[in-house]
Amino acid sequence: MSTIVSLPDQATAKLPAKSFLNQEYGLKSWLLTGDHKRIAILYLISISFFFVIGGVLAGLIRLELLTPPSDLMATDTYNKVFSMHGIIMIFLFLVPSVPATIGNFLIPLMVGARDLAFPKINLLSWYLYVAGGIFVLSAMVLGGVDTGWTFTTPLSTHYLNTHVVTAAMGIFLAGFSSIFTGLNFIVTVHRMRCPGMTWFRLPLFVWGHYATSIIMILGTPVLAITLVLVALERTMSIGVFDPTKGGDPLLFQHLFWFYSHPAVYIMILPGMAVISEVISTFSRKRVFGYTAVAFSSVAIAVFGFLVWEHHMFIMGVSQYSALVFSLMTMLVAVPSAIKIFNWSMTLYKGSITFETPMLYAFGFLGLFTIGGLTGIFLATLGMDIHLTETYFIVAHFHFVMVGGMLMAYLAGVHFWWPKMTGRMYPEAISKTAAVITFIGFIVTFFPQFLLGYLGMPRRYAAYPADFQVLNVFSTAGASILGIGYLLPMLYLPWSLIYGKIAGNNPWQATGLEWQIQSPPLTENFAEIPIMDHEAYDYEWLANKTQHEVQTVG
Amino acid sequence: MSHISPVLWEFLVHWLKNFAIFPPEASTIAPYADALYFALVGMTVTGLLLVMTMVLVFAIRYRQERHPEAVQIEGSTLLEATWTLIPLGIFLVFFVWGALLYFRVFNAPPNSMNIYVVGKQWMWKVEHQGGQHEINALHIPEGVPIQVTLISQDVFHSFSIPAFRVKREAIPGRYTTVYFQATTPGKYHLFCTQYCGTNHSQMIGWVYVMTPADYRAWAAENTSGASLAQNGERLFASMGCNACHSGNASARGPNLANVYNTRIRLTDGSTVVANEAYIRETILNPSTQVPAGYAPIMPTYQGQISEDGLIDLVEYIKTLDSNYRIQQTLNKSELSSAQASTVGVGKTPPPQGAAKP
Amino acid sequence: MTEKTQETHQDAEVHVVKPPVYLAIFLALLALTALTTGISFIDLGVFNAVIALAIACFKASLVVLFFMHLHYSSRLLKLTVAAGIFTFLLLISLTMTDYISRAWGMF
Amino acid sequence: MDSQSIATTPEELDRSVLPHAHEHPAFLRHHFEDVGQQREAASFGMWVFLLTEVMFFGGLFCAYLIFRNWYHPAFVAGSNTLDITLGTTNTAVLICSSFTMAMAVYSAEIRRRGQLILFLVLTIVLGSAFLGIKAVEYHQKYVDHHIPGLDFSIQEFVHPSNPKAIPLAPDMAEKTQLYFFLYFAMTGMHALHMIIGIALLFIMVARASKGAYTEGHVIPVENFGLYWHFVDIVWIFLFPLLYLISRYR
Ligand code: HEA
Ligand code: HEA
Ligand code: HEC
Ligand code: CUA
Ligand SMILES: [Cu+2]
Repeated sequence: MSTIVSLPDQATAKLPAKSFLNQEYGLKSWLLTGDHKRIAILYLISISFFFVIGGVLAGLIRLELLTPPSDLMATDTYNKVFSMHGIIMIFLFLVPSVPATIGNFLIPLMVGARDLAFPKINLLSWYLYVAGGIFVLSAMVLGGVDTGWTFTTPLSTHYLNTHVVTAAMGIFLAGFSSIFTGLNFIVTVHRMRCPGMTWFRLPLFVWGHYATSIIMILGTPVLAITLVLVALERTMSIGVFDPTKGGDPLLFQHLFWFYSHPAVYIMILPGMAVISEVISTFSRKRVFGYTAVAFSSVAIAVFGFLVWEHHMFIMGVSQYSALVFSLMTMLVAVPSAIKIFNWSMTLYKGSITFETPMLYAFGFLGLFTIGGLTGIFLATLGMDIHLTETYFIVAHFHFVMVGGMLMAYLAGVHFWWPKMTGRMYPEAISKTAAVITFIGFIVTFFPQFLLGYLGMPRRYAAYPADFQVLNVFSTAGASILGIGYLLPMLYLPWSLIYGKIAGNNPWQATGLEWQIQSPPLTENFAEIPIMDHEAYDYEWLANKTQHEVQTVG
Repeated sequence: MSHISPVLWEFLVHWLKNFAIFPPEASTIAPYADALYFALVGMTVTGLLLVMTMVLVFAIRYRQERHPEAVQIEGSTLLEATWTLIPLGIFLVFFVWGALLYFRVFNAPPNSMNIYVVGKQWMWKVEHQGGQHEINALHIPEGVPIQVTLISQDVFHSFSIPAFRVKREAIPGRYTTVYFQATTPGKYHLFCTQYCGTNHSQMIGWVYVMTPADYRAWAAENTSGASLAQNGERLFASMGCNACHSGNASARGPNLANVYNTRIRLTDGSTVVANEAYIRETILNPSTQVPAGYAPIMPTYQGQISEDGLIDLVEYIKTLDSNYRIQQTLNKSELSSAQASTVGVGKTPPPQGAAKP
Repeated sequence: MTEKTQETHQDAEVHVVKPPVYLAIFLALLALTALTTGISFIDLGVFNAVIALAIACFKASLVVLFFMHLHYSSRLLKLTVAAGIFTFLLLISLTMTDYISRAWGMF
Repeated sequence: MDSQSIATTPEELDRSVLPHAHEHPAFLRHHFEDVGQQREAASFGMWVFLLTEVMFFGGLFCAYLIFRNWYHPAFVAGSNTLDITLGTTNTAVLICSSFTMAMAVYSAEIRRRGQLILFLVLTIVLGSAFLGIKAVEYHQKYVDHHIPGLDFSIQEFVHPSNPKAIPLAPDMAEKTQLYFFLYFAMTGMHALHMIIGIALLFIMVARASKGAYTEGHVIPVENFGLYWHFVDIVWIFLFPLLYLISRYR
């Protein structure tokens, strides 16, 4: 039987009369909402705000690095700029990016529930995020922090007089926001699935978020207590992390990275979750090796807890322990490889089209592969000695975080934009933006690998002149990249008013969320659906649409 | 070409002169590191090409115009196993390879010459055995295995010489070591790569690799007149250490002669090798490791001796290799400076396992 | 008197633990507290720590199993608790791989 | 209904009945299908939250373990300054409060309002007693200058007033600061949880007196019980670690 899906012509689509967007009006109806879809939108707006701030800071970093001396700003200003860039981008942008916006919006829809398990906690989580953001912003406005995003002790505890505690408080709050998001997801996935929705009928998007949530609830509290200790140590001049008082600075590193390594998987798993959906949809094909992809998410989450020490290889940890952690790091890289290969195989014998989300997804595949494989460089003990703390690392993590997760985030935003707003984004310009982003990205961050191998240290406001040429490339690339990111920020709001009406299922995708109206009703489903087929079942969809066409026609 | 504006031309020339894409290879470690690097680059390129070919070929062959109806495929256990095991195998090869290199860099051969480096916000203080002190510069002879023993006076710093492909963190409160052997005379970058506060980017300097002859000349010219051990000897007297560690049978503290690098039995029954770390630690926190048979009466010197002073003391105690009375050694402390300056090269006893587990 | 909600959802059966069970556990906890305090006055070398922690674990298990009803709860909840303990042990043990194999005694 | 008839358009929607067809208790939130689902979700959610609490305290336990091994004599000496009578009493008090809390849950389950309120109030009393005793202990530490960062004094450890105690070398005695810092961090964090718990208990008593939990909606009481018992468990570990281990050695 054919799996070609044909839906009624999009041109005839109408915006639904009633949806979660027009259910209620007024600021209050948004700020006190329990609706996961509205909270997702609140998150979307707030993280975009922080992304712009982080992006402007990135622009300042690149401008400063255009020339070797620290001429644009003083060194301590530069230090504050990259610290705030890191803190904002990681804790206020990338960690909540996909889960708190797209995930929040979609997980109930995908498991067939009316809302997340705890709507009020979901709202609380947004408020915590905002409070955290306000703390970080006030730290910035009051004069900034210059610890780097890693808060290395004893520098952060005894040698700086900037607003470390304020920023730490902000991260503490944002951390609890992410704990609550994770908690909500886990409970929802376990307890709110609709009848017939077995674990292996869940879309891979849900699996990815499930794995993410595990890390969120188990890792984040350790960061929280660590930051509390840092704050106490600063205010009371205690010495848990200070060797002159008998403490151990490496203990901080252990506790910090116990969270922050798994956190990098918080920052990639949701992106991978998006990619599964996008690739399947635009090749009209079930994801190759569904179970392998699903389990590799969980494997990444679990193994992710076993490798944190690879950030400390030259910091004086025991060499035997370094061996153990290097080995574990090699193991944790394998599930990512499995995913990449499965996605590539999904294309095989598909029926592929190249809409914007798919372009971003292709970008993800290439850039994440580079970023991930350069992670192997760093996991290789002897190589890490030379590469650590250089621009090689900066390039590595921008490849996985910006080239990987940010691309996936943009793919996701474009992919579900019609579902969230009921309108299409403009296709041609968005494709251009995707291509610009890709080119800009390569020009910005590829030279940094070379810089890193040359030995240029990270977090340098001034650098020897030998490194200039590559830095100029990088800055030039960042300008292109900035345009690439600016475009969606312009045309997406534009499309809210002028975009084409999307209709229920513009991509002819199989997910439950596409079978309901867009934008959805406040209660999501008129009646709780019953799941009677696997995820990505295009036969089912073709069947259903035929049936629909008949009844309509 | 002639139409290019002169300003732009200047600019381009300046650029191209400053264009480097590969660091010089100037130590015995560098070729090993580069070999590993190129192998890894090879892996990345292969992996990337593999993925890109799959994606591009499929994207072109199975685009909707050519292939309007997708063929649904469940998956394949065989393929899953392939792309689990092959990357795993490759990664494991790199794990072993990298581990070998790591142990090579961090464990110096026994005949290395030891140089102390103290990091502080924001400079590197280098102390050679012969009493040469340098700031933000390191002069070393080529072809001699060198072990740098690092410590920080305040926050984490990181001692990085890209041309040698080595780097090691200087940690407050603890010695770490790194080993290299320079191969080509020249001038190389020395960086602090661990973020350490405001002037982190100014904590840079140069490594000068010299021929052994040049190095000897430099060392003779630049010595401060007293070797580290001699400074330590003075400090030993002025801090009152010899009041208890006089070497007499009646002394309240243990005799320190020949203590270095021996196994010490502690009161709690465990044993410990008296390496640099141990000596430093007993001076600062004497009661954490009390040798069997002694009461923990030694006062702590935490906060009274700088890291440089500690290094001097450690060096002094290391050289106490016979059982003579300490008072006597104090009398003959006026060694000639020329003698002192040669102490360094290849003659010091191997500093065993300052960072060994 | 057992309140039984008549819903259809899977394993939603609510087990009401009876006061005698609570009382027994309560008394056991008090007794164990007395025991552990008593033992701490006897010098047993390393076993002081071992015994104290063993008793603490036992007490904690009693609380979790009966006061917190885990004994009567679904597999999922048991698994959740196991996951928590597991990750906690990971944090401790993997950090210890560093501390134990660093230079003798002192870091 | 099969999945092909998921309402896709507003027209279809109008045909389907939006309000739930059958009667539900008032406390059932709209997005749950039935009471059972809500109950399971709530208790599972609570357990997951407790997981994060485990990891939260986990960081402190990890630090404690490491420094205890490094500075064993200091930790022994520090531990010996704690009042074991108060500590044991407090443990007993907390266990009692756990028991009354368990009974409160039971009372809610069998729908006895008066009994529920009684047990909740008892829990408040016992919890406050715990905090009171803790305050006495903290005050003692203040008097002894054993609060790190607050003109801490090592006098007691270098020249112990108790002739049986072994004096520490000054450098080791300094390390008792670490012990006391961890002592205050851990018990303080624990006390903070107790304070939050007691505040919640007051709210629950107020609502219980209006009959909130005895109409079948026992989830809040049950979940609070889980929280309270968890706090008890933390103390069950803190007590031996801080007070008991190698007490007299
Ligand atoms: C989204 C975030 C993210 C992700 C997903 C990763 C993924 C990985 N990272 Fe990265 N990492 C960071 C973010 C991330 N990292 C950050 C922010 C830092 C710096 C922190 C700081 O200091 O500020 C960092 C630092 C960092 C270090 C520390 C370097 C140092 O400080 O010295 C190490 C070391 O091991 C490392 C390793 C890895 C590895 C092995 C992976 C693996 O998970 C990657 C797995 C993926 C693949 C391997 C690609 C897919 C594979 C294939 C397609 C197979 C190819 C085919 C063949 C081999 C035939 N990373
Ligand atoms: C999600 C995470 C994330 C993201 C998206 C980015 C995005 C970018 N980052 Fe960042 N970066 C980090 C996370 C991230 N970074 C972290 C964690 C660090 C380490 C910090 C530390 O060391 O502590 C770091 C450090 C870091 C450095 C190293 C600083 C140093 O070590 O000295 C550099 C240098 O080039 C850099 C550059 C960039 C650039 C060019 C982008 C670009 O992709 C950004 C492009 C986006 C925009 C430009 C915004 C969109 C455009 C507009 C809103 C228009 C207006 C723009 C302008 C006026 C310029 N980043
Ligand atoms: C009050 C007497 C006294 C003074 C002063 C003193 N020590 Fe000691 N030292 C001791 C005693 C007693 C021990 C053994 C017990 C211990 O480690 O506390 C010891 C142990 C040592 C050890 C370890 C020796 C071994 O065999 O393990 C070293 C090294 C040492 N001292 C160096 C020094 C130095 C350097 C100074 C001066 C800066 C110094 N001491 C000052 C009494 C003293
Ligand atoms: Cu010292 Cu950076
Ligand atoms: Cu990592």
